[in-house]
Amino acid sequence: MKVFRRLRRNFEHGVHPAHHKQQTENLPIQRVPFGKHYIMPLGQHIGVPSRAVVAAGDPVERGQLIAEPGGFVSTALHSPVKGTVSKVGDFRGVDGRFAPAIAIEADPFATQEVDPDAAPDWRSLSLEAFIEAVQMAGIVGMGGAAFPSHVKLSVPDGVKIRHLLINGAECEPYLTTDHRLMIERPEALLEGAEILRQKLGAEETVIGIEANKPDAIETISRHLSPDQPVRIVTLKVKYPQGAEKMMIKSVFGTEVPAGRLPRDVEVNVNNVGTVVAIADYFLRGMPLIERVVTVAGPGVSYPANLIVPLGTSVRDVVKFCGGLEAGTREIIMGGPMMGRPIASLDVPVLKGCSGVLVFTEEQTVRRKEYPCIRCGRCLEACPYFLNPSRLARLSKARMFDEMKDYNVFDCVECGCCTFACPSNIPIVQLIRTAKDDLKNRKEPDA
Amino acid sequence: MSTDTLKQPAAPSSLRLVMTLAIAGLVSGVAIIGIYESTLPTITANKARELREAVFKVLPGVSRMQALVYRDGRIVAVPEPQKDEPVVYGGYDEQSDFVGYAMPAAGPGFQDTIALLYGYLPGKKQVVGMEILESRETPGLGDKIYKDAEFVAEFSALSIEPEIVAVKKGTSTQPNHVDAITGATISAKAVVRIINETHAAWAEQLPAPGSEPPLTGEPADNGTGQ
Amino acid sequence: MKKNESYEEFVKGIWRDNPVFVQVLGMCPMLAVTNSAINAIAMGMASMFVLVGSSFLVSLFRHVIPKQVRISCFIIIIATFVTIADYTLLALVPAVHKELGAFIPLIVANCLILGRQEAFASRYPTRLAVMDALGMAGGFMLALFSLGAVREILGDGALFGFRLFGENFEPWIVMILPPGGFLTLGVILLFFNWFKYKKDEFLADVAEAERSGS
Amino acid sequence: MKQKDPDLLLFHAPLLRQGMTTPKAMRDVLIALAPATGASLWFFGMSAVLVLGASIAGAVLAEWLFADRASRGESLRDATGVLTGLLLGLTLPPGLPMWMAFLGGFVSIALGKVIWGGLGHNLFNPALLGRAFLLATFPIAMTTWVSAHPEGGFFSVYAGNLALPFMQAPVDGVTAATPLGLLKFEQEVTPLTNLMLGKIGGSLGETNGILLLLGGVYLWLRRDLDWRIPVGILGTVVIFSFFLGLFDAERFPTPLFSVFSGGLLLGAIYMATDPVTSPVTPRGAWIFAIGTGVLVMLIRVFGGLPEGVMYAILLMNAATPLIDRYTQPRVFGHGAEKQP
Amino acid sequence: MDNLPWIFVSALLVNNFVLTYFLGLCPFLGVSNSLATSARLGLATTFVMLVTAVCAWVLNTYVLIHAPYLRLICFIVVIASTVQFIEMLIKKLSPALFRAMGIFLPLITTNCAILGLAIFATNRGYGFVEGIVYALGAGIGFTLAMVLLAGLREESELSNIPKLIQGTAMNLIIAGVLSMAFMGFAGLFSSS
Repeated sequence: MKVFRRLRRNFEHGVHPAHHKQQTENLPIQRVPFGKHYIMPLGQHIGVPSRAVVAAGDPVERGQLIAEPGGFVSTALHSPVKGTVSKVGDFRGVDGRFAPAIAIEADPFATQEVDPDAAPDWRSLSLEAFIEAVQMAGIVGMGGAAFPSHVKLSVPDGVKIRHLLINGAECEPYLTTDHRLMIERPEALLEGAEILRQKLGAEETVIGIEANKPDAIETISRHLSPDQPVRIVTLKVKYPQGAEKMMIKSVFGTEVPAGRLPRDVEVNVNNVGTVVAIADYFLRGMPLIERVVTVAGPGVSYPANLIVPLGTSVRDVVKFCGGLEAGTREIIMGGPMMGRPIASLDVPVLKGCSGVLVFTEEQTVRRKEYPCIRCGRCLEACPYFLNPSRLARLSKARMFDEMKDYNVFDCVECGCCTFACPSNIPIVQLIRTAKDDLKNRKEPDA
Repeated sequence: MSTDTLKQPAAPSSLRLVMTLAIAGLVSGVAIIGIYESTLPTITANKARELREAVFKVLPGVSRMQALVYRDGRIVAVPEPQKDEPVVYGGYDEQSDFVGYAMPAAGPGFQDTIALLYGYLPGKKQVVGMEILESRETPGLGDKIYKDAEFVAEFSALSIEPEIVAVKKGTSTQPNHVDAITGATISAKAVVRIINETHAAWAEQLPAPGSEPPLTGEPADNGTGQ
Repeated sequence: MKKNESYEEFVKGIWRDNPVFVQVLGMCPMLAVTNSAINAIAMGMASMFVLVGSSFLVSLFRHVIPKQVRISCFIIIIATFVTIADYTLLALVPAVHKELGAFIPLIVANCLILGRQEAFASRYPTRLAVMDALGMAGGFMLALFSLGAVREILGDGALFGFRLFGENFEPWIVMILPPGGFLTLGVILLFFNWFKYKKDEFLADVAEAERSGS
Repeated sequence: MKQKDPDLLLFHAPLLRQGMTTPKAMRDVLIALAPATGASLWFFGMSAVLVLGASIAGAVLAEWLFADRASRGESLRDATGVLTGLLLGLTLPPGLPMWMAFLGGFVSIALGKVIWGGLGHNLFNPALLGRAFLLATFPIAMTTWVSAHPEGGFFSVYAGNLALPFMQAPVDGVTAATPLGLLKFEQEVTPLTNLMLGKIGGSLGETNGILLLLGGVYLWLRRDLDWRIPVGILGTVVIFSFFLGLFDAERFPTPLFSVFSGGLLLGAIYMATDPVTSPVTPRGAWIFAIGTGVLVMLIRVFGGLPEGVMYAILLMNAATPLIDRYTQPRVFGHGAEKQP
Repeated sequence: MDNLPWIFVSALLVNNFVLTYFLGLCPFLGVSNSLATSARLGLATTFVMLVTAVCAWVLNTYVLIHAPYLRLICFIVVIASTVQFIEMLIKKLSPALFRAMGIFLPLITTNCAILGLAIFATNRGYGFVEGIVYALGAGIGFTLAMVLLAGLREESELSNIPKLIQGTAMNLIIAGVLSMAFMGFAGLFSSS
C-alpha cells in the first residue's frame, strides 16, 4: 500500500539533471545593499502591462504605488526604493527589446523602511476586495512565470477549490530561493497559506517539497500547529516536478485536462515565494517590491541567496557577489532549464526572476548538432507525453500546420527534450519557432 | 434570351453521339474480326505444334498423339476438348500402339504457378520425361527446374508408386527419389509435388494398363508438324 | 518552315519531353517487360504501332467525333489497335508474345497513349499528329530500350541474348526481378535530373558570363 | 578599475545536457558487437577478416564519396558508416567473394543512406537493405554456406573469397547448410548446444548466440537500445514456436531452436533496434517487435525461404511510419476527463 | 487445382500487383503522397476489382467463349461502365461515402490494375469463387502497397533527400526497396 502511494506521488517521464544546489542551499538569505538606479519595467508579469501613475521628477516613497494595473490580467507596481522618478520611457528589457519602464534614482540618505499601516485587514475583506488587494499589492507567481496571482484566485461561481497546493518543489537546478524561504520563514509561509486557504475556502493545504530538501520539510513540520489543516508531501526529485500540472499529478494523481486550469480539478497552486509575499503584504503591509534571488553558477565568485529590491540591475547584484569570474560566457535569468539569457548586465531583476546564474565555458560550449536518429529519449523525457522528435523534424521542414496534429500547443517548453537529446538538437527552440509562427499567423485572420 | 444563348453551343443530338459510337464500334469490330480470322490458323497451328513437341519430348519414342478426357466414367479420345475440361494426351508410336500419357499439371511454385507436362508410362508406373511449360521461378535459382539438365534428367525413369520424393542432392538411393537442386529446394519440391498430386488425381480415372483407348487416327496428328 | 515544325514535333518526344524520363507516363507496361532488351523493343514496337495508328485515326476524324464521346471513341480506337497488335504478335512471334504475356492488352491502359490523343492528336492536323506520335513512341522506345538494355546487361551479362562478359560473369539477378525495374528507372531518372541540373548550371554560367562581359 | 563586461552569449535554455551523444551511442554498438565479431574471426579465420573488411571498406568508401566536401570528415568520424559495414558483413556468408561484400557495403550506404539524406533520414535499415540487395542479386553465392574451422587454420581462406570482381565464385568443396535450411529442407534438427556455441554453418555474425546476447545486455545497460524491441521479437518467436510445437512437435522448431538459429539474435538485438528505422513511440515499438516476430515465423515456417529475419525487419521498417503515426502517446491532460 | 488461400496470399503478397507487376503505378506516383487519399483509393479500387472479377467471369463464361477476340474491348467497356454505375449508385445511396471515395472512381477507370486483374484472372482460368478471392487479394494487396508507400513518402518528406533525387526518382527507389522486402514472401503457403 505504501509502495503504491509512493508510486502515485509522481508524474511520469521527466528528467534528472544534476541539481547543483549545494553551492547555495546552505547559505542564509542576505539583503543586498540599496543601489543608485532602479528600473521597473511596466510589463513584469504575463498579461497587459501596468500603467504608470508617476512622471519624471516625482518623488516616490519605498512601497509607493507607481503604476496601476492596465487591465484585469495585470498588476500594480510599487517603488522598490525611496527616491525620485528620473524617467518614464523605453528601456532595454531582458529580451533585448525596448519596453516602457519607470526609472528611479534612489535617495542615498533614506532608511528605506516601509510604512506598516498600509496593510488591510484580510479577515474583514470580501473575496472580491481581497482579490483586488492582491492585485494592488502587485503579487505575481514568483516561481518564474510571473502570472498575476489575483487572476488565479478569481474562481468563477460554482467552482469549488478543495486543495490549496503550495509549490515548494524548486526542481530547477541551482535555484535555492524557495528552499531558503521555507527554512528561514516557515511562519510567514504558513501564515500566507492560511490566509489563502481561508479566503479560497479550501479544505486543506498541501505543501509539496522535493525529497532533496529534508531540512525544509523538517522545519515546516516543526512549525505546524495542530489546528491548521496542512500536510506536507515529499516528492521525488525530478524535473519538472515544480510545473503546476505535474505537481498536481504527483500529489493528487489527477491530470489537469489539456487547456484547462488547476481549478478544474479543485486545486489552487501557489509558489512558496508567492505565499510569503501574500503574508508580507497582509500582515506587514509590504507590497511586492523585493524578492529572493539565487545568484549562483560557476562564473560567480561568491554565490548567495539575496533579497533584491525589484529593478536592481543584474550588474549590482553580481557586484555584491564579488563580480564575475574570468571565464563568464553567459548569464541566465531564472533556472538553467527554462530561464532566459540576458544580453546586458544592465537588465533589472524582475518579479519573476528567481535566479541569476552565471555560466562559463562548460555549460555554453557550442555542442555539435547531429541528425535526429529518433532514439526516443525525448519522448521518454517529455512530461506531457508529446513527441518532441517529430515536432522538431516537422519544424525543421517548416510544416508548422501539421504540428498542430501533434499537440504542439500543449508544450510548456520545459526543456526536458532538449536536455535529453543525444544529438544536441535545439528541440525547444524549434517548437517555440513553430508556436510563434502559428500564433502570428492566426492573428491577422481573426 | 438567356436560354437562347445557353443553347448556343448546341450539344450534338444524342442520335449523333450514338451513331458515332456505333460506327466506331462497328468499324473496330470488323477490324478485330478481320485480324482474328486472318491470324487464327497460324496461332492454332503454333499452339498445336508446341503442344505436340512437348508431348513428344516427355514421351520418348512417341510420334503420334491424341487428346483424352474423362467422360461418363471412362477415358475417351476427343478431337477437341472442351474448355475447362481436364485433359491428358495419349502418346502412340509409329505402329499406333499406345506408349504412355503426357499429363499436363500445374500448381503453386516458389513465385507463381508452375505449369508442366510429364510423360507417364502406366505399365511401368514410371515418369519418363518432364517439361516445364510455364514458370516465373527466380532466375538463376528456381529456373534450374528447367535449365538444369541434370535435374530434368532425373525424371527420365522415375518410379511414381510409391510417390516421388525429393531428397538432398547426391543422396538419392531409391527409384522414386529425385535429387533436389541445391539452393532451389522449394522449386524442385514444388515440381515433385505437382506431379504427385496430378498423378493421384488421375490414378482412379485412367484405365487399367493395356486397355487404353486406341488411336482414332486423324492424319493431322501424325506428329511431324507442318 | 513546315518541315521544321514536324521535325520539332518529332524530336521533342524523343528527348526534351520524353514521355518516361520527363513526363513519367506509361510506367505500367514498361517496367514489367523491360527485363531484356528484346522484350523492351517488342513492347516499344507494339506501343508505337498503337500510338501512331490511333493518333492518325483520331487526327483524321477529329472534326467528326463529337466532344462528348471523344474519350470513348479514343478508347475504342486504341483497343482495336491493341487487339490487332496482340494477335499479330501471337501469330508471328509466339515466343516474344509468351514473354510479354498479359502486358500487351495492358497497352490500352497506358496513359501516354490516351494522353497523346487528348492532348495532341485530336487538335492537330494528321501530319503533325503522326510526327508527334512517332516522336513520343520513339522516346518511349528509347526509354524502354535503355531500361531493358541496362537490366539485361547487368542481370544476365548479355545484350539481345549475346553474352558480353564470358561464361564466368556473375549475373546481378535482382536487375531482372521487379525491384530491379524500380531501382534502374529510379537511377536513370536520377541521372536525368543530374544532367538537367548540370545543364541549368551551365546555362546560368553562360548567362552570368555574358552579363559580366557586356 | 572598472572591468569590461564580458561578451555574453545568448544560448537558449536548457543549458544543461545529459552526457550521451549520438556518436557515443554508435560507438557503443560497435563495442557491443566486438565479442561476436571476435567469434567470427575465431570460427572463420582470415575469411572473416576479408569479408568484414570488404563490406566495411565499401560502406566507408560510399560514405566518403557521396558526402559534401564540408562534412566529409564528419560523416566518417561518427562511425555510422563503419557500423553499417560491420553489421552487413556479419550477415554475410563466410565464403562470399570479397567483391560482393564490397558491393554490398557500397549499396548499403548509397541506397540505404545517402539518397535519403544521410544519417537519421533513412527509412530502411541500411545494412539489411544492402543484404536484401545482395541476396536478390547473387542468390546462389549468398546462400552457399561453408562450415566453420577451415582445414588449414586461421590463415587459410575459402576459395570463394578471392573471386575476381564480377566473376562467379569457384564452387567450394565443403559446403554446409544452415540449421534452418537443414530443418526446412532435410528435416534435420541441429543440437541446441551447437547452436548456442556457434558450431554451425551460417553467416559470420549469427553463429554464436551467447556472445550476441552479451552485447545486447551491454547495450541495454548503456540505455542505447529500446529493450521492448528485442524482448518483443524474441518473446513473439518463443510463443509462436511453442504453440506450433503443440500442433506438431516433429515438424516445427522448438522455441529455443527458433531463438538461437539463423540471424534472429543479430537481427533482434542490433538491426531491429536501429532507432532510425524503428518506431519512436513505446507502443509502436511493441507493435513493431511483435510484427517482426510474427513475420519471422511466418516466413520461416510457411514461406519458401529458410530464414526471414531480414525481410521481416525490412517489412516492418516499411510499416514504421504508419505505426508511429497511429501510436502517438496520449498527451498529458488529453482524454483525462474520464478520471474522477 | 490451385487452392484458395494460396490464390489469396499470392495476389496479396507474393505477386503483389504494384510491387511485382508494376500495375497501378500511375495512382501510386500521382496520389500516394497522402495517406488518407491512398487508403481510400485503395479501398475504392478493391471494391471495383471485386465487381470487375464478377463481370469478367460472367463475360468469360457466357460471351467471350464465343468471341474471344472481343475480350479487350469488352473488358474496357465493362470496367468503364461499372465504374460509372458504381459512382452513380454511391452518390445516390451514400453521399458521405461518395464524398470520401467519389473523386477517385474516375481515376480508377484508367487504372491498369483493374484491367490487369481481369486479364490475369482470365489467363489463369479462374472460376467464379477463385476470381473473387483473387480480386480480394489483389485489391487488398494494392491497398497495402499504396498505404505503405504513402506512409514512407510522407515520412520521407521530413528527410532531407538530396534535391537531385527528390520526386519520381525517389518514389521509384522507395518502391524498389519495398519490392525487394516483399521478395521475402516468395513461396509463402505454396509448399508444405
